[in-house]
Amino acid sequence: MKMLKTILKQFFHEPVTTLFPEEPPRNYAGTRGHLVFDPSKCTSCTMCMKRCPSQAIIVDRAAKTWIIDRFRCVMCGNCVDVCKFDSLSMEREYSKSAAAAERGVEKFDITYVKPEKPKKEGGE
Amino acid sequence: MNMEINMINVPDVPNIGAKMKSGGYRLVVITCTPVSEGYVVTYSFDKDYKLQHYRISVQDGVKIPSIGPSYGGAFVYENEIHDLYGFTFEGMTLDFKGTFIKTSIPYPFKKKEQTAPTVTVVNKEAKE
Amino acid sequence: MTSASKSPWILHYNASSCNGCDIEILAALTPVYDVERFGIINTGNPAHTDIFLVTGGVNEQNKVVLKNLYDQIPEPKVVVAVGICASSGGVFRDCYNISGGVDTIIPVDVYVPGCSVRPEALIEGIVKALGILEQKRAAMEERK
Amino acid sequence: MTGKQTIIPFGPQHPVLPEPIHLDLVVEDERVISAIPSIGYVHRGLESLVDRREYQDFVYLAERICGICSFTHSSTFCQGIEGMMGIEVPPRATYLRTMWGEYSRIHSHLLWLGLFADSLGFESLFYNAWKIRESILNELEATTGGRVIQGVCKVGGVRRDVTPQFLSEMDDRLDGIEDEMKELTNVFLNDYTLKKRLVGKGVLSKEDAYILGAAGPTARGSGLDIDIRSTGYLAYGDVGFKPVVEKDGDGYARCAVRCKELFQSVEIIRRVMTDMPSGDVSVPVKGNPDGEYFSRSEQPRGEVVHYLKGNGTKYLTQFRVRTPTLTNVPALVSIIGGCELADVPQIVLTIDPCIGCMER
Repeated sequence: MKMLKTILKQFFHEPVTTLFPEEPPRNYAGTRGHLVFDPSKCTSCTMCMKRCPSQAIIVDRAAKTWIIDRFRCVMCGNCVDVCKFDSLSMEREYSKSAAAAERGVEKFDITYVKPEKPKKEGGE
Repeated sequence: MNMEINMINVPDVPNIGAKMKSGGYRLVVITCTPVSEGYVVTYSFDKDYKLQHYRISVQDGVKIPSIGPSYGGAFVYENEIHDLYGFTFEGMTLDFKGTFIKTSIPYPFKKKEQTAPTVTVVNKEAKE
Repeated sequence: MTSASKSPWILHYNASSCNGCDIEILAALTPVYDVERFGIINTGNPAHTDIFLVTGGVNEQNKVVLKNLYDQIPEPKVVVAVGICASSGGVFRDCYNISGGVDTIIPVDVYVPGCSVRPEALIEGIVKALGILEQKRAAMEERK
Repeated sequence: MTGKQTIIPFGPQHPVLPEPIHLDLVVEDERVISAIPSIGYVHRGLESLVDRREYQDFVYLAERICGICSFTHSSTFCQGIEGMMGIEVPPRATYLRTMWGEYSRIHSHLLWLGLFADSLGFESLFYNAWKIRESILNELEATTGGRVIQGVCKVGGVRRDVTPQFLSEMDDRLDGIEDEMKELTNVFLNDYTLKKRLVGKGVLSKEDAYILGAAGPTARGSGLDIDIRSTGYLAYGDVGFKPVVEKDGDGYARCAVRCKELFQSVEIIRRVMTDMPSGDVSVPVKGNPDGEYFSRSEQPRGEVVHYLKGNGTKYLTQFRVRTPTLTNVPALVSIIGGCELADVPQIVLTIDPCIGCMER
């Protein structure tokens, strides 16, 4: 009797397996997938660089660049918490894999322009 | 959380082990901590979820008697402290002779001359 | 397409990872992700292996084991570094016992980021590895 | 008996173990006389990083001690810092931590049940256990944002809140999960083959468990009533908690403890959800930790102790973790002696070794 139930369930139940490559990957609104950087808001205060547990972020204040190594980032979201300027956010999609030749760091040029009245930013 | 720590002398360690065992205590952990002068080794016992700590103060090269005769499970902590801090325990129930945890540098937690850096150093090679 | 890339066999080795990536590799084998529908089989024997999955940033005691396993895998072979520890050492990069990434010991073909790696990302990485496996096989045929 | 002894290496790469551990088995005919463990294949030296990362950021490293018990490690670490600094965590945060802690316990126990079934060659049961585990992981991901490494604890509380709507829907999903788990554990506890492989195998007596310092389900399977949750840390004091204890001390008893704890955890989650207080989920943290602290909590595998020592700077001076698997190793060595060679793999598994935890 129990077996019949199990067998019948198979016919009316959706398959458990996700058809991943055809279907989009599953995630939720709160999933920490990868880090997104908004170059127009970054004041290069370097807080994200200092507080990153795996030191995946490098902010160069002189060259005005913001660099992330996706192969070091642990997606903890600590940088998002410490960023006071809303320049960082977490997106749902995971970072893509890379072949040996494609592996590298992602580099952004900071386009933030200081407002008219210059004031001191955080950091040293 | 009981943080009261009883200081004892190094030769008393096996006696304390025997006393604790007869008192129905359970060995929770043995911790080694570097302090300003040498190291301290803390033995923590538990009875009815109350911790009882005994602490010995040791210098480099001191041989510490094992509490293995009372607590058979102590050998994992003692071997670990041997491999990470370089202390020798006498009379361990199972002596790995320094092969319990193999590390790339010998005794990695042994006190270094200078204090740890206080600023996070970012790897230079990634900067290019 | 050859039989090896239609049904690649994988070997998984934990080179001092925290377990997170290992259980995700296993999760990819179980019903919800089920990589066996692509013919991917987890084997325990390096001599049967086409794709070598390594997790964790290799430590002192593992270096030899990893090198041994790599040497035992027949050509053509593809090494996939699973997770950020295997890719670069990750959070443990500064630890005294970590050499910092699988590529410091053996050549790596595909890097899969993630901490811990998501099963979908892993599947995608394996698919990428299949393309490389196919290229390597073609290169081997030519050399003959 | 021929009296001739042979040493058989077991591991580090072994089909039943997802993680490397090595045992030298001294064998006489088919009987194992003794076993000498050697570990260190997963030793990373994470504790040495504590003086290079700020204590608030170290939470993310602490949870990467192990990918299975990640949540408990982060909450124990936070608990230690909070205890040292005298931070009062908001009640909602402690309830949420309890909830996630129990979710991770269910996920860990299901993982173990699956691996254990796999070690016996019972593949369909393995798949079934992991199928149920995926729904637990989905709950965890929906609430915390991470599947196995949740990254949701922080010093002073938790980083995310759950909506009341989500909690009410969770109740229905828990019913479904509980039904599936009932079917699953029924097989584990009553199946003839599994009983044959478990009953009377790897017996750890109560005295041995106590002297060898066993913890968690290994100790509770031997009749020792040790469960740190009884101390009532987090919200366990409010939900009313009684440890699951079995007397026999064999593999079956340890398996039964874990099966029963699955339902106990579901019960705790339900209680936590209904009693969830409202309010903030975190308090701002100012200042630096000074002093020392032993922080204890109950992991899926047993009692974990984090020893923390601060000196009033942003960097702790000493961090040491004693994980349950480390104290279960002497117990493992003792129960392997005298068993048959064919039983070694599943006896090793019955203590639920988590090597990543053990070696940090």
